[in-house]
Amino acid sequence: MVPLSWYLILAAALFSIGLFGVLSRRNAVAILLGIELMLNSVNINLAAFWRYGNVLDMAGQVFAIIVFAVAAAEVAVGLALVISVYRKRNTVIADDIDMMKW
Amino acid sequence: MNFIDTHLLSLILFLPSIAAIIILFLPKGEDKLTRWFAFGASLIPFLLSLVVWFRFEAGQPGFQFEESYVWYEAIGSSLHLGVDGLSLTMVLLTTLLTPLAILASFSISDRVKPYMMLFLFLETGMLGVFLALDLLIFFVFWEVGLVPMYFLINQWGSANRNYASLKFLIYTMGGSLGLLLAVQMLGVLFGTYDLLTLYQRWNSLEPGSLLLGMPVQTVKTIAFWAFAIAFAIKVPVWPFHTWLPDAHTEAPTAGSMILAGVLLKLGAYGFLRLILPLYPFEAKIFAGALALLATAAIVFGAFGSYGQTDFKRLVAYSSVNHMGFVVLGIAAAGLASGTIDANIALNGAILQMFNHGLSAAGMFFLVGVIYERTHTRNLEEFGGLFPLVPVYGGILIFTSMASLGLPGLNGFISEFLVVRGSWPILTAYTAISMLGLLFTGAYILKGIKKVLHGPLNEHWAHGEHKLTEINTREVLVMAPLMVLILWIGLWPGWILNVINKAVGMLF
Amino acid sequence: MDFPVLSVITFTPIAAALLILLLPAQRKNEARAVALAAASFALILSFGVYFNYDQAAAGYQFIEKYNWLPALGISLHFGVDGMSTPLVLLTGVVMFTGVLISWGDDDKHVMAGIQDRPREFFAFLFILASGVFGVFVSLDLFMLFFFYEIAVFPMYLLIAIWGWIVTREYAAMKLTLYLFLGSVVSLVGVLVMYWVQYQNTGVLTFDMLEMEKAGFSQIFQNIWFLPVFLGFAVLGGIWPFHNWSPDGHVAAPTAVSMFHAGVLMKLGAFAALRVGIMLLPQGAQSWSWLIMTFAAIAVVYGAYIAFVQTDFKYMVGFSSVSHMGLVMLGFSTLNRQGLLGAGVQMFSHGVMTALFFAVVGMIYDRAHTREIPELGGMNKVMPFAAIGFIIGGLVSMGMPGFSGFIAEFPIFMGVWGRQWLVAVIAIISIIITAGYIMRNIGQVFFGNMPEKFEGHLTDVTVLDKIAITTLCLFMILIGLFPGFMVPLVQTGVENILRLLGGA
Amino acid sequence: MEKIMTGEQIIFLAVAFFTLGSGFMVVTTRNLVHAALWLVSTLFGVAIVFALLNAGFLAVVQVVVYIGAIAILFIFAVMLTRKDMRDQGPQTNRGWWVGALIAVLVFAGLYSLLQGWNGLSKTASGIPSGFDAVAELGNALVSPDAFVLPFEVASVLLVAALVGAVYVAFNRK
Amino acid sequence: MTTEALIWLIPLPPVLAFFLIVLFTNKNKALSHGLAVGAAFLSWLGSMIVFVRALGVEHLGEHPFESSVNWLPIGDTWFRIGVLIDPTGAAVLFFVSITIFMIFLYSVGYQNFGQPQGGNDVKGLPPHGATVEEHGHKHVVPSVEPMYSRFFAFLGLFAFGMYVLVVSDNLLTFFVGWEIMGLCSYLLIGFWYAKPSARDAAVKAFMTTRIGDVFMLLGIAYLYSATGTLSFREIFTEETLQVLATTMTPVLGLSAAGLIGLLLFIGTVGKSAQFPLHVWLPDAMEGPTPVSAMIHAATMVSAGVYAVIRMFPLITADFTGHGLTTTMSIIAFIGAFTALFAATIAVAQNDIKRVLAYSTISQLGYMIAALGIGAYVAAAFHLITHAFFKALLFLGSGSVIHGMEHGVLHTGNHHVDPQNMFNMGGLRRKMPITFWTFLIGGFALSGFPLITAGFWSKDEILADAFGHGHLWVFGTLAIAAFLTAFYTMRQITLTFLGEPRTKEAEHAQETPWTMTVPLIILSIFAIGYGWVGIPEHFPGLGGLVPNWFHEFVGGTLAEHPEALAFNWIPLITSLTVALGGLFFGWLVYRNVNSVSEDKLQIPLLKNKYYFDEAYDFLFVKPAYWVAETLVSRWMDQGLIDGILHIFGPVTDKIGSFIRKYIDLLIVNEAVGDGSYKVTWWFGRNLRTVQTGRIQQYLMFALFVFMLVGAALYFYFRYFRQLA
Repeated sequence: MVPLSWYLILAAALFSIGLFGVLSRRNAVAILLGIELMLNSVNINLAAFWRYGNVLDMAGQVFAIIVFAVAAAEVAVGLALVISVYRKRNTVIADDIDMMKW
Repeated sequence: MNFIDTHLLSLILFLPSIAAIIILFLPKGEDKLTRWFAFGASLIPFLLSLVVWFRFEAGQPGFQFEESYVWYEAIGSSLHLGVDGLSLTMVLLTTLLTPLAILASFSISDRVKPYMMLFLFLETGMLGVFLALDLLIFFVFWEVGLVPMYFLINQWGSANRNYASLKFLIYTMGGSLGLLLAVQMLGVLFGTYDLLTLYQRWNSLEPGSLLLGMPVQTVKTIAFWAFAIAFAIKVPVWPFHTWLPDAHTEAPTAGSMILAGVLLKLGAYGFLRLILPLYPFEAKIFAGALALLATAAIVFGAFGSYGQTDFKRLVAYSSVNHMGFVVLGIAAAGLASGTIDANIALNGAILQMFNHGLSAAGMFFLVGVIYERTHTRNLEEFGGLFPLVPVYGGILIFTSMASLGLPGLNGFISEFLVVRGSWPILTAYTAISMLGLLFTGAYILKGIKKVLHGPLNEHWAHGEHKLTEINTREVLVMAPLMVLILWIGLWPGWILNVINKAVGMLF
Repeated sequence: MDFPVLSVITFTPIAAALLILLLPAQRKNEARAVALAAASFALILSFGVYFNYDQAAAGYQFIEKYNWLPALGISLHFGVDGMSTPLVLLTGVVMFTGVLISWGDDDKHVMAGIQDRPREFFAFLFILASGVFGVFVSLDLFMLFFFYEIAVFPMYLLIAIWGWIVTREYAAMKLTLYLFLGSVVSLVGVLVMYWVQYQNTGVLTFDMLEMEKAGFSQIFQNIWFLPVFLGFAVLGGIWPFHNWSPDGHVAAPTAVSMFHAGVLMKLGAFAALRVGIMLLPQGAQSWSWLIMTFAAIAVVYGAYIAFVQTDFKYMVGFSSVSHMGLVMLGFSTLNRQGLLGAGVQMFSHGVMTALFFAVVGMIYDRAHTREIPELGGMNKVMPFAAIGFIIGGLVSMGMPGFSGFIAEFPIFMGVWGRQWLVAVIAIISIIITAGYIMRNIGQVFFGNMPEKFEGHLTDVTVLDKIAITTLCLFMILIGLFPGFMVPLVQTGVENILRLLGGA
Repeated sequence: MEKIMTGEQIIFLAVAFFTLGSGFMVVTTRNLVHAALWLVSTLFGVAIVFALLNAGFLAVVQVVVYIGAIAILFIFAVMLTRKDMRDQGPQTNRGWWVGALIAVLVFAGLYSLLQGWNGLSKTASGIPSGFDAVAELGNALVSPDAFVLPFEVASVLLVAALVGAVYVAFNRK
Repeated sequence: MTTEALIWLIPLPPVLAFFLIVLFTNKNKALSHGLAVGAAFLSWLGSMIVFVRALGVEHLGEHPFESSVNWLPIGDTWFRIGVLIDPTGAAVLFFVSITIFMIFLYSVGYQNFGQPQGGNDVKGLPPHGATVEEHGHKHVVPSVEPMYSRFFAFLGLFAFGMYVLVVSDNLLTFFVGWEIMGLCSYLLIGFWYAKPSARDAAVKAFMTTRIGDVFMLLGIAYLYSATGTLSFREIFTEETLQVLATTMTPVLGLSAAGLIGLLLFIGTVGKSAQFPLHVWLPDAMEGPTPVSAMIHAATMVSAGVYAVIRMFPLITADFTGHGLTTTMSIIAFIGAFTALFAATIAVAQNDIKRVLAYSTISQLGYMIAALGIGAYVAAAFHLITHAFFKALLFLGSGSVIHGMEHGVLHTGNHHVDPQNMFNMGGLRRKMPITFWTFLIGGFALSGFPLITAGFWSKDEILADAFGHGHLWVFGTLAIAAFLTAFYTMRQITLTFLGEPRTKEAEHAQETPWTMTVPLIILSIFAIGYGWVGIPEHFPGLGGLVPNWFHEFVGGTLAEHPEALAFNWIPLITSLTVALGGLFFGWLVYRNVNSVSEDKLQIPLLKNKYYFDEAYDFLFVKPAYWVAETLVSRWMDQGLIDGILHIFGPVTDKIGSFIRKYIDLLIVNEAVGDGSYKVTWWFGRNLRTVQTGRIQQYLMFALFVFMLVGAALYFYFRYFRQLA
């Protein structure tokens, strides 16, 4: 049998990879990709805990579902933002998008 | 009628103010109406005070016609009114002079309404001081009197009025700061401002005890000076007198009349009503200093007056000189209170207050009369006016002689009594003050000489400058004063009797 | 009475503010009308409160209590006592007159009153007013603080938007910083009190009456009195935290200056009294010397600075520093006369300084300068304003016969009871005040009018006259008949003395 | 007994490596289109993991929603913003090593936390017979005493996101 | 009517006249002088009645007419004023009333009543005469005084003052009358106020006498406080005087009585123009002549002496009979000195009235000296006789001047001074009545033996001085007497004898009856009044008529002064000095025709020993300096106001200091803007953190998060376990 820890480590690794992507990519779309990875790692955890915990309690799966929904929404909005930004400033390079600078 | 009987004093006190408020609602531009209304209104208090005068029993001790109303009970002060011989005399003087002053200012044509209102308020202010039997009320009216006077000088005065009025106000207020503090202290100590209570409780503090962390004597001494300086400035005693020539000179005629006639008396009255009863001991100790200042006032006042070339300033300084005698008498009384000499001195002082009220008011009015016609007060520009204005000249000489202290006129009686009273007590000072008396003659004669006598200054003889004779209204103003001057000079008994009894009972 | 008068008074302005905001922007006059109606209504109600207060019964009256956040023991607890009733009346009066003099006139060329967006102006002004009312009437510490902040924040906008163009940002920011700093400090204190109260009694409540009953330990009071008192007192313009107020006065538009000096500063003093002295009496006793020192300094210091000001409004501003110093002085004596005087002084100074600023504003609107040397001869064009200012001046120099004397005299008596030396020092201010007041009256109203003004100055409007008259009436009324207000204040004082343990 | 790997474990390891590998490519490859494709493969790996966990429904949803919708969405976005992808500048920003460091640290932290936890070695219990995970899931999602509220919230969120996305990306011309 | 009531009434008519004239009749000349003269007549009548009744009373000294009423309430008692007529009073009243009446009458003529109104006359100047048209040719006649009525009003007031003084029974009302006269002398001397000289003379007179009055007032105050009364009768009781005499004062070792006496005497010095306060009297000649007569003969100056006579018992309270007290010797010295000193000045004066003025001073010195040596009766006697003949002389000189003015008007040469004796001469023919009366007056003044009143009174003084052994007084007075006779004769010679020296003198003419009648009447008294006081033991004449005056007036005193034994020496002396003086005077001046020929025009004497200049330098100028410079400018405006004016700027300085260096600098910067600035500075410098790059934010957040997380982890991991 596969021990729980393997799943968790897998999730952690995937999370870190995603994080690296978020932190280091210049392209906004790429950053979003990294975020997707992280979300997925979370989902792995949820599923794993469902399976290894009380199976009758569906909380794990339910939350995974909800994460899907959130992810979908996030992507939709995120990409929409990217596109509109692209329209306005003609770039998707995160470093160039610094209107928040004071 | 019964109401009037029971509220005589408060009526006398407040009628002028009420009249003033009514004036506020008189139609605009009706100067004539305003003047006459003010005049009539100011006559009522005079009549009432005459009623008081005749109903007053001189022989009976204590205060009469007392009234007391709740005013500021939170700090133990009430509107407590009452008269004795001392205050009654002053009340009579005030209510007499105010109508005359108003009559005298009929020639004012600029902003008559506020002028008359201020005047009536002023009367209330002065009367309040004389009628108050409550220390706080005393102080209140003491200060209130300043305001109308300030504006009378500041608004209707002559060239240098801003300086003069500000000096007058600030100086007097500054002087009464100490008084204010002392009054507060008394209030804190005893929780009441009722004079009659204060008299005995303040004096019944045993000397050894501590007060505010200081020996009672120290406190009393300080308080004494606080009082004394406030009053000394008002009197004014040398060297606090310099506000007076300016204020008098710049004030409108009627203003000077009241200023000299009544306002100065407030200070002297303060000495008599508050200092002597409250600080008999300190009065005895510091009488010497007081007498010194008084003598200085007499002498320097006379010299100062002699040195003026401005007719009005000359008369103003004469006030310093004359009020000096009042203070001298008070000092003597303070030194040897209870003795017959002290009583005589006080009689003299109080009578002198009254007399100076008459003669000084008269003098200022006469100066005003000629100033209104010539628009100059410079003695050098007059000269030989007698043939142009014989009647005026006669009146001027008469009044001057009263102010000079000519026997047979009122001034002499009071000055003699003061001298007589203070001679055995303050011999040296009295002797020195004679120098002042001498120069009183000098400056009076100088005034007459420069104005009436000598070669006629043709400038006033004809043309548009032609000097016109004093008119009926002005004569009417002078008439009561002259009658009283002569009457008191010939038979002072009628008024001195009241004063004398009061003095006998008070001190 | 069943009618919840206090809450009605308190919320009338806010309601009016909302109503005004609902009006379309260009309907200026309607906005003004609504404002005036609301103000008059509040004034009438506050009169009702004033005259229906039962002095015999004393204590807190017209009490209303609604739960607000029971879990934390916060309730909408209203009630007035002898101290706050006059202040409620004061607020009503100032509000009324403030609306009158900022009425504005779109037709005339004279820039009187508020013409730029009066709608928003009145709205903010009324939010402020609600806050002020709230502070005066609430018996719940949290509510008091709540209204306190409500009263403070519109100030920023009112000054920054409608203020004097030159310094308004600076002044508004300064004011806000000061006041919020102060209120933060006192907020900490308040919360600590709340917590300690809970520790002691196990009851979670902000109700001040409860707190009074429970009381705090000596040491706690000694520690926390200063932060609480000073924190509030900043708004009372206590030295050395007074500097926001003259700048604020100067920058603020007339009506706001009136509110500011007339009412807002009382807010600070009142809160300091309510929370600082009444809840922490022992603390007050052990620190009164410090407060007295500050106050005494403020009195003389303010007077001196006012003496040298050439800007009319600055002069008035510093004069109110000096006069608020007297209020603090009265508090610091902690004895009957002193507190009594302070209570009356709060009202008296409120009316007086409101009048001052009103007149100064009228002059500025016409002459477009506040430099005293450049002014002169104003009594020729606006005699009514001149009379008003003169009466105000007499009040401020403590001339007997006016409310100022009635207020200052007992204060000094109180100081005598405590420390005579302070009285001697502080009394200097009176003469200095007389000096600058009289000097400036002489210059501004009776001096020679510069020819640049000749001809094109207009008299004050009828509304202005009404406002001036109203204010003057109060000062004279109290001056002549202290009975009009003193006994009322006295009931409040008795209560405080009881808390101070008959001190 | 000596440890020998079961087939299941082997499968897991394979899937895990596949997933991580393609994930790594996602964040490292230069060409964004490729990155999007690598993402698809990663997602697919995750779907297999779900399957291994007997979460069939999740696996299906993963494939349908993610690969079918999201990934495609990404590719569109890439296309739309393609223009400046032509330049072959560095695809990582100057601070990329910091990111890497942080990522490693995070992994280490998580790993150490896991080490400190005693529930790691527990194994999964068997699935009770007649247990229909999908039906249970359905009930759980819609039953008022379970997760109907979060479910609704999520749906609201979706709608909001939809509207928002349209609004933001809507081209006003 | 009882005598007392009558006495009360005596002073009233003149004062009533005064008021009536001032208030009503001053437009009508006839009515005015009618009132005045009538009033004078009434008072005279009353005085006569009183006098006669007084004669009828035995021992009037012990039981004088007196009555008094309450006046001032003092403490529990009243100060009473009233009237008192004792022998001295009666005698004085007698001559006062007569002279006053005469002078009133005389004034009518002197002020040219009935003459036309002068065309260019102005009020305040002597009339210049009027041009009238008489049968054809114009000529100038004297014109009536423009202020005719006023003159009589003043005279009336003056008379009132004098009567009050005479009849009053106490020092206070005495002083009242005294001062009223002072005022009137001021008004009358300055009657022609438009003349600067007259104006200044008036002020000078008033001020100089006031110096004395001030001291007198002190004396009164002292006396009052010492005895508690001012009534003569109460003061002059044995015990009171005893007390006063025994109580000592720090001043000069004088007794109270002495000091009071001295103070009162200074009053007299002023009033009676004794040295050193004599300077005002000659200048007082600026007034119309009747005024001079009034002031210098009849009343005011006599009042001074009368005061001393009244106070005689007090002054001599500690006088044991031999060895004068300090006070008395001072009085005696001043009197004697003045007598001589004034006489020396008189000889060098050319103004007819000034001569008389100085002779008055000198004669008053006589009386004062007499009183100083205790010759009470003699002094009173000389006072009265002198009053008569000096009034006579003044009126006579007035008549002369009037005549001369007539001449001046006739010639129209107004540069001729009608008062300068060197412009006269030979007037005896032009104006005989004036001449004879003046001669009588002059002889009386010189003490022409036996027939003139002056002889008897003067002789008595000399006799007293000699008899009581005050030889230096005696000597001085003798010399003075000689000089008196000398300058009197000089005056007569220059004025009446010889030939007219000017055309004006030729055209002088006799004056109207209103002026001559008084001269005649007075001259009768000037002769006759001497006979009532002839000493018993006088050889020949003694005892023909009883020495009534001595009996009567002496009765005033408590102990009756005994009559002196007769002695030849003083008699011889007085004879020689009188006759010798007259003779020399005639001898020297009988043919002196111009000032230049006069040997006695010594500047020192002409300029009255430069007293005016000296006083001006010593007192007047310093007074002005003190008043204008010291007090007004330096002390009041400089010092006191200076100090006051400091306050404003000081307040300003303090205020601006506080504002600048404390309020703005410390309070504002430190507490106010300071805090704001600090905040701002931090924000400014921290803002670089805000790159606006999401990823950096994120990194930062995570970094911190991990740190915190790690910290928490290890905390819970280890420390919790230890706990």
